[in-house]
Amino acid sequence: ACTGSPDAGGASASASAETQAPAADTSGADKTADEAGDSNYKIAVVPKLIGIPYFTQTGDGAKAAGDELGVEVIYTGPSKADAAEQVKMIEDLIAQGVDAIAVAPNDPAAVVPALEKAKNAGIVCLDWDAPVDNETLIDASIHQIEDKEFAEHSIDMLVEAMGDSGDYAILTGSLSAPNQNLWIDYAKTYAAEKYPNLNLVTDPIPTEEKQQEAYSKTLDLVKAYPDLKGIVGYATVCPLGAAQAIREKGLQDQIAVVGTAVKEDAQEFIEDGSLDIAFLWNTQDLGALTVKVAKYLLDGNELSSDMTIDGFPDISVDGNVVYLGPPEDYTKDTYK
Amino acid sequence: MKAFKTLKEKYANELTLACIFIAVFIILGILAPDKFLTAYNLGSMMSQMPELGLLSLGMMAAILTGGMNLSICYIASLSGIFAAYVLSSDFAATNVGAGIAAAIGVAMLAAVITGLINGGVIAYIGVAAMLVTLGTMTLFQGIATNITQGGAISGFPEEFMALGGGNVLGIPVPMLIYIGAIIAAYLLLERSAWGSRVYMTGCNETAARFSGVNTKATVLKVYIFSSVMAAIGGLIMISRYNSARVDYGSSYLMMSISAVVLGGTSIMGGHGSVIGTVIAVGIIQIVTTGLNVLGINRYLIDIIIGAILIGVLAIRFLSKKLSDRNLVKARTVKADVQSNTI
Amino acid sequence: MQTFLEIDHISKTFPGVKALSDVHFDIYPGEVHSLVGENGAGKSTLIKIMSGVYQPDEGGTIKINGKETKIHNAMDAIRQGIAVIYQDFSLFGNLSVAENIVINQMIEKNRQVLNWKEIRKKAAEALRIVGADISPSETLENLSVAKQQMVAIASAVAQKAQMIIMDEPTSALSTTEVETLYGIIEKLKAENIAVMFVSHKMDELFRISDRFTVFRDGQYIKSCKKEEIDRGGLISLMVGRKIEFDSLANPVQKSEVVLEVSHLSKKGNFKDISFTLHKGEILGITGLVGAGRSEMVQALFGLNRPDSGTVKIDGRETHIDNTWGAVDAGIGYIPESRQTQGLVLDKSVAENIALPQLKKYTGKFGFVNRKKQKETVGEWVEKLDVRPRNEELLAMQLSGGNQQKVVLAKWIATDAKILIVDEPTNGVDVGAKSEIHKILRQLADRGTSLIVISSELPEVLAVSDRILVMRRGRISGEFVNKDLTQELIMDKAVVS
Amino acid sequence: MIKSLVKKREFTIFMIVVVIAVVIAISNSVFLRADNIIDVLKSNSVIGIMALGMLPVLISGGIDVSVSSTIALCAVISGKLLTVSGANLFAVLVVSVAVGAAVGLANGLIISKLKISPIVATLGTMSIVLGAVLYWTNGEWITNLPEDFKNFGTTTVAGIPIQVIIFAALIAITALVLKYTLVGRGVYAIGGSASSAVRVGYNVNKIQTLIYVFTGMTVGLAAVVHTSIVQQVDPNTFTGLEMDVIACVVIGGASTMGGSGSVTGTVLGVLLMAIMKNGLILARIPTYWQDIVVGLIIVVAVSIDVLNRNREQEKLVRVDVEE
Ligand SMILES: Nc1ncnc2c1ncn2[C@@H]1O[C@H](COP(=O)(O)OP(=O)(O)OP(=O)(O)O)[C@@H](O)[C@H]1O
Ligand SMILES: Nc1ncnc2c1ncn2[C@@H]1O[C@H](COP(=O)(O)OP(=O)(O)OP(=O)(O)O)[C@@H](O)[C@H]1O
Ligand SMILES: [Mg+2]
Ligand SMILES: [Mg+2]
Repeated sequence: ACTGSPDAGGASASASAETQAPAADTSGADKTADEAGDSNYKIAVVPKLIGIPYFTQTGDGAKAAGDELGVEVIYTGPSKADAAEQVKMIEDLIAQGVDAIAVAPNDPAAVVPALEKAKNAGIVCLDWDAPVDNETLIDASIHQIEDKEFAEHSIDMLVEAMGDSGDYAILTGSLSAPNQNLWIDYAKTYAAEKYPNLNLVTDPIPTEEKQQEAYSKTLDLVKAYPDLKGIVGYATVCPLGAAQAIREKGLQDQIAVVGTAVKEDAQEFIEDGSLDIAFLWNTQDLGALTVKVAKYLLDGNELSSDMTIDGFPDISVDGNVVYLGPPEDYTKDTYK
Repeated sequence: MKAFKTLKEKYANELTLACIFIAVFIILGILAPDKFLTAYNLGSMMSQMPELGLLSLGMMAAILTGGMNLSICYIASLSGIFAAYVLSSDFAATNVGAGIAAAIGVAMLAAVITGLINGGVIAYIGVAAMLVTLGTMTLFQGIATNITQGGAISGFPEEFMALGGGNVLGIPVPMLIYIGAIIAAYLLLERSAWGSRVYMTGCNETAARFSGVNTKATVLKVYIFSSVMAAIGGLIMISRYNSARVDYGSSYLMMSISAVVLGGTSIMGGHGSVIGTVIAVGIIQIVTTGLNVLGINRYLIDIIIGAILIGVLAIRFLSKKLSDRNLVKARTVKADVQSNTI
Repeated sequence: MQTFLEIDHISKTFPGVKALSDVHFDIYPGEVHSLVGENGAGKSTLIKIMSGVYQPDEGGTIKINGKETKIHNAMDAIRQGIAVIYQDFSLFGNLSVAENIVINQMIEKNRQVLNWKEIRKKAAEALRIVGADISPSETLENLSVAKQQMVAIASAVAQKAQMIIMDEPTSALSTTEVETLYGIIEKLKAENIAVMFVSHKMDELFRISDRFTVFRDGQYIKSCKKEEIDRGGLISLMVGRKIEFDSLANPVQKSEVVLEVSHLSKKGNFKDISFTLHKGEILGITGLVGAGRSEMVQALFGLNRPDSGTVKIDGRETHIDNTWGAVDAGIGYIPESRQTQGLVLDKSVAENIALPQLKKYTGKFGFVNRKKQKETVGEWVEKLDVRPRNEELLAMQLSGGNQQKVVLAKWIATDAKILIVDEPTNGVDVGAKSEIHKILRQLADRGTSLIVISSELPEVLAVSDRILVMRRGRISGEFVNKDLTQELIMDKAVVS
Repeated sequence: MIKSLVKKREFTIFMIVVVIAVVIAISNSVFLRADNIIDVLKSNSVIGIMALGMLPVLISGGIDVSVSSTIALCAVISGKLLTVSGANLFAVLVVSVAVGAAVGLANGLIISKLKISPIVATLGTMSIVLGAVLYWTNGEWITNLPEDFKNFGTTTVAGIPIQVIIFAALIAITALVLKYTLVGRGVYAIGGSASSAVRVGYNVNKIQTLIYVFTGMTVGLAAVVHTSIVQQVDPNTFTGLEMDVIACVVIGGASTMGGSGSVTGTVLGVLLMAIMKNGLILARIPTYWQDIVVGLIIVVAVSIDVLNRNREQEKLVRVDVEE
């Protein structure tokens, strides 16, 4: 049993969706009941880690939404992308007595026991940026985008930049980053069947989430694989580091670089052609949507495919999953 | 009275730490009685502490010999991963008890092997511990990444969750395991013959060897001990996070070293106490949790921890200096009295 | 005539120990003034005060050339013209011999940029003066204890000081080096340099000193000219009682052979060593420093693996390739360097004594019986009269001689059946020395077989039943200790 | 001549570097191409510079784990200076080095005056400084550095990148200081025996403080060099860097117990790590095996080094035996 008393544990463990759901909205209900009048909830938004641009921006979005809705948003996370640290933060947040916790899990399974504690404490649980692998536990799951779709999009962009045949390599933040691994798997299979002439030269190259590493690894790559025609990077530092190496070697025309990057950071490289296409969902929106859905649930509402969140016209809902919408592509035109 | 006084001298450092611990605890209690002092929070702190605690005990043993174990975090995750493979196997699914037992066995086996690698190269080849474990840190990480392909292993039998999440008489199981480990560590390091060999070897390896101490075996065992502590920590982690991954607890390395030195263990080896380390871990735990609960910015917490580290050691140094001076003063006075009477 | 240095009412208190109380000392240029006293009398402490390593308690004055001064740190002392040869050398094992010799001059002259050619030249010169053949470029830690001592001497002499303090400079040396040292001291006197000399060896004290000052338990007892006093008088001043030196040799042939070494060789260490050791016998091994005695016995103790030859214990051939193996085989070794090999300096006397025989105090679950340990240790501290008699003190806080007693205690306590003792009274005071000799003899009478290495011929003659002489790694002579003279032995020891 | 070379402590590690280099070169000739070697040197100049700064610390028996935080601080400050105030390169360099020196001074004083063991002191400053940096910047990158600075970053002299030249210059300086100055020898003396160093008249506290100030200054320099390569400042990018740096120095033969260590060795250590990283991809070793390979090479390399040294010690003649 994962929780205080075995029976409670048993319940939460064997809980089916039905027994779970009422639990969820009653808890939501009491909240609204006893906090009637001042609906200022405490919503905790926990990123994988703090202090990197991507999660700083999602944080800005979340806080902005908080001000807009008049709820208190606590945006805090570990200073390293370490599941252990993250679980501790969640446990401490429960102690702090928040009304909702939205977590971007460093590991889909690791946070489950902690979230079960949260559930038992009557806290509304959401995940965002990456899914927690326990639907019964999660009241709402905010996906920036459908992973498979995103992975396939990245390959399409690569092909658009390098053509549909030739050698390409993959850069990733770290070999143990779950959602990047997920994308890479989808991408590899998709590329294999849709573009048979694409040739992945080696396993994904890890870059310790550091632009410096992406830069020097790319320098090595282009020498190790002289026929390399494309590089796709799946962490926001990768395309930038790669582009920088390409620019330095003056290979803009031989080698195409695409990948996920924050709009502002990508600008200079895209403008000088060393980075061909960057794509990412709107990071602020992701944070904002998370907070707004949390509030929506705290107010006692149920998720439904016809629900509306103001400011987010084109969200789609499927079960307890809320999709932010298609990613934005950044090309030369973007910065015109 | 006298006994108490000698006790006070002997454990001056531990007493200081204990006072700090209590002081911090009280302050936090006053600042956030409704959050910090809740049964829930105390419970969650008790289930959080063992991870760092066990790694710190393992680190301490290595540091006692004048060494260091930089690979300790990856020993924890590697043994956790091996255990996870057993736990997620069909075998464990069908017959749970045996599965869990096997998993623990496998983790311990991994611990012994990693310990033999570290200890063997350090003791029998004579390479500086820092260097060896620097290498094995990368090596073990590499192995863990390789066999998991960077992914997570999950799907353990419910019963295994008890290890990290269960309670006995309201005390979290991890805490109970931790207490057991503390007692074991105390008996082994501070009461057993091997323990005193460890301390003496840590102070002066040559003299120990010239005294017929099998310093090689002594050091080898230290690194096995270190690995075992790490592995227990690893088991608790995978149970708490009901999955295993290479980077679990990777942020504990510097923290465990800090805890050990904060606990009064000399980095040159040969001096330090289990209880000191334990209290130091406690201090770090309540400070981080307390400030988290108060909603203090994560970075400020890092700053505060750093400040505590330096502050405590500064106090330790200054107070020692002071007490020495007083001792000398007392002596001089006494001496004068005598010379007058003569 | 004007004293070079004059000290009055100086006291020094350490946490736990009052090392000096209200002592007086003065020395004239061109004088050799010996400071004598038992172990722990406070000699080294006074020296460290003169050289700025320790600060004395308040009150008390230090005058140099008549002017009152304070010596805040080593630099002050060096600037005031005081050079020191410390009891524990205070050299740098990781640096070259040359650098060890010249470094303090460089600092004194505050030469920020170094000229290595010059440094090597100076060092070679200094080594020549002290007549030591050591390569200036050798790394110090590769040198023998004895050679390190010569380096320390060379460094002090090279300093061109007005006063040189020598704290037991001969304890690691043997006859020939000692003679050269005496020569150096004569030269220094001629150059009107004051020499403060500390030693426990009576004959050398009376040979070179002009004046004595006696300390006892940190108190100033008396100063007097050499002419005014004889050995007995000096000793009783130091110890406060009489001490008799009768030979303890007992050269009757013993039957039972416990140790038989045949044709033991190791390249660059020793060659073709063969000898036997009988039950209850004391076998003395002497020779010039560098003869390889320690290397040889260290081979018996598993510290130094021989290339060829056999070792039989109780008739059974035994291979000993590590120290714990040696201990199991019933062999104990008391090394010559107590600072690094003999003791764990920053652990308590008790822990040090207990270390080699922890097994004895260990129950079947591997836990140490503290009470039993404390008792036994207490006994030995008592028996060997370690002062101060407090087994909780750190070994570091003991005086040189008392440290040596602790090393002895820890090995005697193991009741090994073969005990190898390398320079056992190195730096031990007269009183203690005769006690140690008695203890060694008692051990032999109780059936322990001892090998005693000593560079001090009087000592070898005093304790040994048989005497081996080593020269350049080989055994060059063997004597039964009956009507032997130092000359007979030296003749075999020196390289012809 | 050759003999004395072989005797040198660094010889083993040198041979290991050579062997690995040969292996890589065989598996991929690109390795020996000038542009590759230059790339390797350039991208490792930062670690190299910091390793040279770490060397005296280790020789003196200390350690400084705060360098990774200090370089973050220096990089952020130089970045802000460059973008916000558009200060010129030289001013930025001076400020960055000064900031590094300040942190070093703090370390030095804590260690020498409060007698807090180096690893503790620097662990403390490590988390304080990094905490402060991230609290201040919130991890925000500093991009869009001024053009002239970017140009500086890509400057080459006779085809050699400016960063490599700075590294080389520092090698020379460090070597000279350690061998030919009183302070330099003091560093070794303190490492050999601090108490003896006091007795021969060294001002040990002062030298210790200087050592950490020097380290801080090299870190300040490294910060600017790093920024000039990456052309952007990411405060988070330096975490764990201290280990890489220390690894290079100790693999280069510096003892963590103090007393030994040399510039030659350190440079070899840097090269070993550098060509391994570079070679892994050139030799097309699958990524999931790279850490394993690196780990094994480190352990094996240092073991061989030690075994050789032990053999030397055994062979050492202690007594001139009469044959
Ligand atoms: N660092 C220290 N801390 C505490 N006590 C000390 C320290 N150094 C010396 N003592 C004590 O001071 C006293 C004098 O020591 P000192 O070394 O001066 O004796 P000594 O005359 O040199 O003896 P020996 O002839 O054996 O060298 C001894 O009782 C010793 O225990
Ligand atoms: N390279 C070395 N490393 C460690 N110890 C050494 C080394 N060289 C010599 N020694 C030690 O120094 C001493 C050297 O012995 P030495 O050359 O003085 O001959 P000896 O006959 O043992 O001299 P002594 O009269 O000092 O016993 C021995 O104790 C030896 O163990
Ligand atoms: Mg003395
Ligand atoms: Mg010897």
